Amino acid sequence: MKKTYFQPIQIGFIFGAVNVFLVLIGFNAMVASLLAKALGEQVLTALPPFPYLAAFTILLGLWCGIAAARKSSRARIAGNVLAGWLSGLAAGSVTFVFCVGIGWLLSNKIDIRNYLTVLSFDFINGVLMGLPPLVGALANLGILAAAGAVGGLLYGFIQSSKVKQINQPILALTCSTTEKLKRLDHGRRRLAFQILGVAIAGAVVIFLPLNWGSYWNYVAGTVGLYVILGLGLNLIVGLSGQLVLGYIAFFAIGAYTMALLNSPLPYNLMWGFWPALVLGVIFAALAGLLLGLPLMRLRGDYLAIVTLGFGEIIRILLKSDVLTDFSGGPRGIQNISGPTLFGRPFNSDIDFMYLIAISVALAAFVYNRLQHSRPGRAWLSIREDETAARACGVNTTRYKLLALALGAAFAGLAGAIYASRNQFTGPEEHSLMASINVLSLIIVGGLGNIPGTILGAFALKGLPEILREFSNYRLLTFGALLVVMMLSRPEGLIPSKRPKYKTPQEADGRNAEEKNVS
Amino acid sequence: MKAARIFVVLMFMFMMMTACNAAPAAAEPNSPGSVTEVSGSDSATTSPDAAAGTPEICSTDAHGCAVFKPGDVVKIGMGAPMTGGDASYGFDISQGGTIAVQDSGEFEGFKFVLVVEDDGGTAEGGAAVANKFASDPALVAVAGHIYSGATSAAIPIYEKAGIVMLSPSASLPTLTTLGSAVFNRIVFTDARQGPPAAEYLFNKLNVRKLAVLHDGSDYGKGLAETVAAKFTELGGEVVITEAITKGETDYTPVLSAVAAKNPESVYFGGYTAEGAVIVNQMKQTGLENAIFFGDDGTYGADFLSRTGANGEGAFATIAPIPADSPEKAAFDAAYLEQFGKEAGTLSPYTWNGYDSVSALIAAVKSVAVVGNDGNLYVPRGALISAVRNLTDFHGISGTYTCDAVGECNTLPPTFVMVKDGAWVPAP
Amino acid sequence: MSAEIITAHNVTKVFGGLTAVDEIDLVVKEKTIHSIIGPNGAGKTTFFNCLSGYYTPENGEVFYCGQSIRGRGTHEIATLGILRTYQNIRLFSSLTAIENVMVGLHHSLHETWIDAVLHTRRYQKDEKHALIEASHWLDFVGLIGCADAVAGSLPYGAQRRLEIARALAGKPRVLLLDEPTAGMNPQETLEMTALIRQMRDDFGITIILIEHDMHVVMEISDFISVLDFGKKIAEGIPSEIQSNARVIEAYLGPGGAALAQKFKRKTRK
Amino acid sequence: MNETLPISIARKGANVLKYLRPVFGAVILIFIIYRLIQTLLIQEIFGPETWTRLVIAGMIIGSVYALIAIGYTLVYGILFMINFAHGEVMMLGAYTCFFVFEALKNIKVGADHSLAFSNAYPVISIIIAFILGMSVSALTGFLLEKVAYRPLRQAPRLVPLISAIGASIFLQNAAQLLFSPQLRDVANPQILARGSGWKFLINGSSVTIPYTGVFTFLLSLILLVSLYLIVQKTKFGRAMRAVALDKKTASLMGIDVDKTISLTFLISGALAGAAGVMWGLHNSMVYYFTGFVPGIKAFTAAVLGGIGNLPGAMLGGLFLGIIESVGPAALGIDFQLKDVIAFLLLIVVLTFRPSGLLGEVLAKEKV
Repeated sequence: MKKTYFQPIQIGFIFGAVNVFLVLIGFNAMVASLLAKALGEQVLTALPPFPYLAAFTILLGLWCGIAAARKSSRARIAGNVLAGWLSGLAAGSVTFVFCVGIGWLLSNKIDIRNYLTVLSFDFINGVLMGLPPLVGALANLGILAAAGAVGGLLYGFIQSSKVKQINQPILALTCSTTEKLKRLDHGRRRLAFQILGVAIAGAVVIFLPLNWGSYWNYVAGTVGLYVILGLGLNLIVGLSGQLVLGYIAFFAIGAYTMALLNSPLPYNLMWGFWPALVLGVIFAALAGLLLGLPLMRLRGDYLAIVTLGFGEIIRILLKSDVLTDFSGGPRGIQNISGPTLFGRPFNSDIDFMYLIAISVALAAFVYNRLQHSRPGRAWLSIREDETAARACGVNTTRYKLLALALGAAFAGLAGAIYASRNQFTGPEEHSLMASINVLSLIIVGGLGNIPGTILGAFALKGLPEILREFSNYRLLTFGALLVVMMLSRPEGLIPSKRPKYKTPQEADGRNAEEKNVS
Repeated sequence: MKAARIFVVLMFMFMMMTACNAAPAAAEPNSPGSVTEVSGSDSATTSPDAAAGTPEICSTDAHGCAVFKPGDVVKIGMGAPMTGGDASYGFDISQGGTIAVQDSGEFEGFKFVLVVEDDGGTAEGGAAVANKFASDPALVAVAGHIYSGATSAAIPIYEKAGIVMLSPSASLPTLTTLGSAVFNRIVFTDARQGPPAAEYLFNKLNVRKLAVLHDGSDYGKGLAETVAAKFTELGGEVVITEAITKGETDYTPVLSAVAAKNPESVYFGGYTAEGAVIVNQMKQTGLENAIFFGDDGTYGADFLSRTGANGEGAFATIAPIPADSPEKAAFDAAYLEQFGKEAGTLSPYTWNGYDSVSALIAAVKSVAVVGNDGNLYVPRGALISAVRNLTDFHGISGTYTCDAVGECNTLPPTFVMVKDGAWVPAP
Repeated sequence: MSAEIITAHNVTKVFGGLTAVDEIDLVVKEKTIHSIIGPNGAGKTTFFNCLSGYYTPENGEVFYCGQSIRGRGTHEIATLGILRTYQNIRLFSSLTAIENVMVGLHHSLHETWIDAVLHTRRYQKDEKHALIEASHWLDFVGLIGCADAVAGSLPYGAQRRLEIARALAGKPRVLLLDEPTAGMNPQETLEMTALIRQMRDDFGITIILIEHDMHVVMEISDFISVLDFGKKIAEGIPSEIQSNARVIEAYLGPGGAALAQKFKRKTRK
Repeated sequence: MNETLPISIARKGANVLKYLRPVFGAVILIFIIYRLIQTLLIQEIFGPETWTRLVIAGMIIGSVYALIAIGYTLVYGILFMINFAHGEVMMLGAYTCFFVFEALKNIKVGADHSLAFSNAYPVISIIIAFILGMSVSALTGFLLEKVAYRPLRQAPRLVPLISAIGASIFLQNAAQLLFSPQLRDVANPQILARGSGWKFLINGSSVTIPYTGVFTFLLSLILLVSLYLIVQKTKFGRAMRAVALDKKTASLMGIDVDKTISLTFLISGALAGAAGVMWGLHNSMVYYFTGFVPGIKAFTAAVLGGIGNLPGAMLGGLFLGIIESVGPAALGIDFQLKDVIAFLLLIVVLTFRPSGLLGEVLAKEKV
């Protein structure tokens, strides 16, 4: 009995705290102006009109109510409403105290923006919706409480059977289709999906670049490059289980190879794009070998930190005075010439989009084939249990090196394209944060599989671009999303599955697939 | 089952892409002679009937016109690092720009707005932002980018789109030597203040043994190099050249090494944060008697607050500022009022931000024409040349005259020093 | 009498102060089942590790077909045909059963990563061969039904058999089994003993066995060596070992003769 | 039977790798020694005063690293996870320090209400700063574990790492948006003003040992010792070690695993907080990125000393700090490359001692 009241209130307090935090970083103003834009109003000032600010509070209240109602799962709608209302009230009371505080600041004309940077007077005024402090605070309280109750009500409705009935037909439809697909036998089903997949991919790759403008071409291109990087790192981390943190160093090597061979400064070599591309890949692979040779004894986080060090070393050296004549130091290397194809320049955003699409396809192809082969199995065995792998006759050192070199080669490819697309590369492009991004994307996507890597690349490179509307809050939101993604899908968005083999015995009719339950 | 998952992922990609695609305009607005009309505030459609009231200039202009219906806003873009380690520069400069927009008011009833996008200061971000701006037909000019890396990657894209740039702070020398038509800058570059600083050190202060430090950024490094070169050319001796790691707060090791060479003066190319630390730590590392000589990056109010007594007798070179003009005072007041901080506490480029934006808006006003259909026409090609031909534009941090390659801050520097806890003109 | 395939010549392994394996001489004849028994901590597993190259003995040599394999990497020795299973099963637990066996086949395949990428004929050949071989071995240990089951999800007995299948896939001439029947119920134990015999009879594999279950040992061993505190205290055919006083003492402590009598009678039945 | 032998028993040249590592190490060591001789004996660029200054600076920065590294190693030892957000926790401590002194500066005391509290009672105000800073950071660490890590305890090892990275990004940006990206100057008490310390002369030029530096060093030493005692001697310490070795068994033995882990995060957070306040006092500059680089360095230090090993973390920290400050001078290399030297050294150390200087202690890592 006590709990039934206690829990919603607890949730309410959490939401209240969150609300205060969001207000303190001005998040509400941002959301409000987004709403205003969405409703077609021009917002030229930093602060949108009061109704929108109120709308933000209402949304938060709704969410709070729904959350509370879900937690204390009641059968009857009244119960849900009560829970929602309680939580809203709690959240409101926290906000109330806060509002009284800032209201006091406002009425005494105390400016603390030097410490809490958003609390300008008209912002406070906005939070209080233009009302005198106490009234404004009460208004906030009221709004939150009401919204909470409404949220509870909504949840109650969702729970009640009506909505389910609406869902029925859809469910039925999906089920039936999946059933149909299931009824197709393995090979045919696979084929059907592959055809569909290829068709869609073709549509995406061929038509979109032409007609969605340079910006989205650029973003998609970046995503593509990170897919290549992700696949490369997946060879190392996902398959052979070596945690490498300085991966971007190989990317840098590829980029700088391209830059040095194809820019007027410092050497004016101008070898052309394609040879530089090949060399970039080769150099990156060699770097992988050289790094690997002394370190193959290290495992887990020791390898991680050493490779991290390697990455930093490369970056600092490229930036340092020592190598300035060679690498341009902090200035990097500018106007790198783009590729040419059959004599005509091949460097518009669309051309690059195609180039990258092809490279991604190539990378995925190679990765996929390596995955299901003797080396692939050897890597997996190393990841699982190095000692046992060695006892099975796997030369672990050699295969770890192979993984590192191949992974590095992927990075080299991506780097070379990257440099010539931006026509610029500098040391700060290859900071630790970039390595971390690549690692995050393969884990967010799901370690060791191609679709996961693609999805992860979208999540990590596409999302921040889509979050541009959030202006200064995009990285904040991004960080939060990263945590949430991990909490909700620890195995990654698309967990890996083991391939199924068709043993000869199965061919003899003894169908193994049914018997085992994996 | 893998194939299925691939399929799902591709579907997801497709939907996501198309969804995003819907938001900004896809048109490449600026093919020569074309007329792109802005409907609403940020989506463009080329419509023939708009050609009715089109003034002559648009058909002749190299990049065509941006067209604004009454009630539309004219956008000035700014690509700046708003996240990551250097966000303070982005915040500061964009805030300066915001005030500039407010001050420069309307033009024939058309409002201006500053659109700030986060480029993180990197080439990747710079190119992304540049592409975003390039695909927005309502955007006529870019005050930026802030960091040279981002700028390098952005220039070719604006070049193609015919959008004029006026960077408040990108100081990399080679930016203007690559023959870009659209890129200009009002930042006070290495080439401008380096050699004079060296001469001042050698002749006025009679320094013969100079230690040169820089913060490893392209700005500081370039500056240090020019100074060192000039100083040796004058016959002085550069006893040691060291680079420090930006963003750290303990440089005693470097300074100890410098002290061992006992120089008469330490020249530092970099910003206030590191400069102040160096000045303070010079006092504990046996460099008590060496003169600290900084640049426009180390000049500023917070240099004084950070160094206190240690800062006495420090020098700096700065762009010739019209000695606290009323405009400047007004700006500082407005900045403090709006953002709750003294101007220049976040970065030394506040005033440059203001100037570049107001200069751009002035240029737009000078070339824009209102067609007899009441629409506003901004010929992009004309705008580009207008900015390049900027002459004697009186900003609050200098008087700007752009030369043939787009260097707009070409006056010799003035020298200042700290005396009794205040910056005063040096003798 | 068939040739010696493994000859250990006063092999010694020391951990810190403790001498785990102390100057052990051991001769294993080809195509025999040679059991190594002894109370816990007698150094049996350590000795195995010396044979399989996981440890390099401080002292002494191990000869394989008359040639020293001292200081060879584990994977080299494995490729030479000495394979092993572990006391605590070490499968690649998130791989499927058949994949485990395919890893076991590793060194009998020759495809390189280039073959894998280009799908050369060698790749096709090898993969086909691998699939057939692997499923054959799975069939042999009676696991073909769970070819695509994730190894970690298999029941205990099945995991043991899978581990053996993995080892067999490596074309062993010598197979080191470390307590293969540990923790099995009588039924499974019987199957396992049968399996071990079969391996020796059908494929002519020399089997070195560490085992605690005396029934199993006495039943299948051709030859038994007894270790205690790292030293070899007895050697011989089962009947000799049963009557050996030192062995009985080692196991039952001093004066366990009565028990020994029972022991004899039971085995005679 | 020998004719049936596989031919491959004749060794192929596969074991080049075996000799490669020593060779690699030897080359680097020889280079280092060569440079040392060059700079120390032949050229004699720097006098003793310079060396003293370098060592002092190194020990100070090193002890800050050590303070953070201890927190890292504590968490790692229990969860085998790299708490990437640890640097940010420290940053919050530094901010707290800033705010405390801002507040105390504005509290006027004394006869004519002109004297700032922080100058009137420096010791008290510093103690206040520490108490608040440590508690803020401890709380942050605690919440971090509760929200971002606890649900992932069963997940694969890399997942909590990514969650930690996300948290770190979030905290950085939150601090930036709350307190503005401005670089803040901590209003130190007068006695700790910049450049104040014990001065003494070494052949003719004065060398300063900053009070804050000594304070930092002692503090890290004290905290290390007390923590070591906690882990080794107390009941809680025993619980910690048990959890580190095997959570399931520990819980069977009636140890509340969740509570233990939460407590560990509290402690490591508090340590980070102390480091942050020290940072504020000693460098007297704070901004939202303050935590990032020290965090990475501290983690390096922890690994260098042997992950999970408290004295190792301390040693690693000092080692790293001193190498960073003395290394470039000793090898006659640009100071810009100090990190290169540090990381190269890390590589050399780990190639010869694959589990750090003092080796792992709490438990062996699971890969």
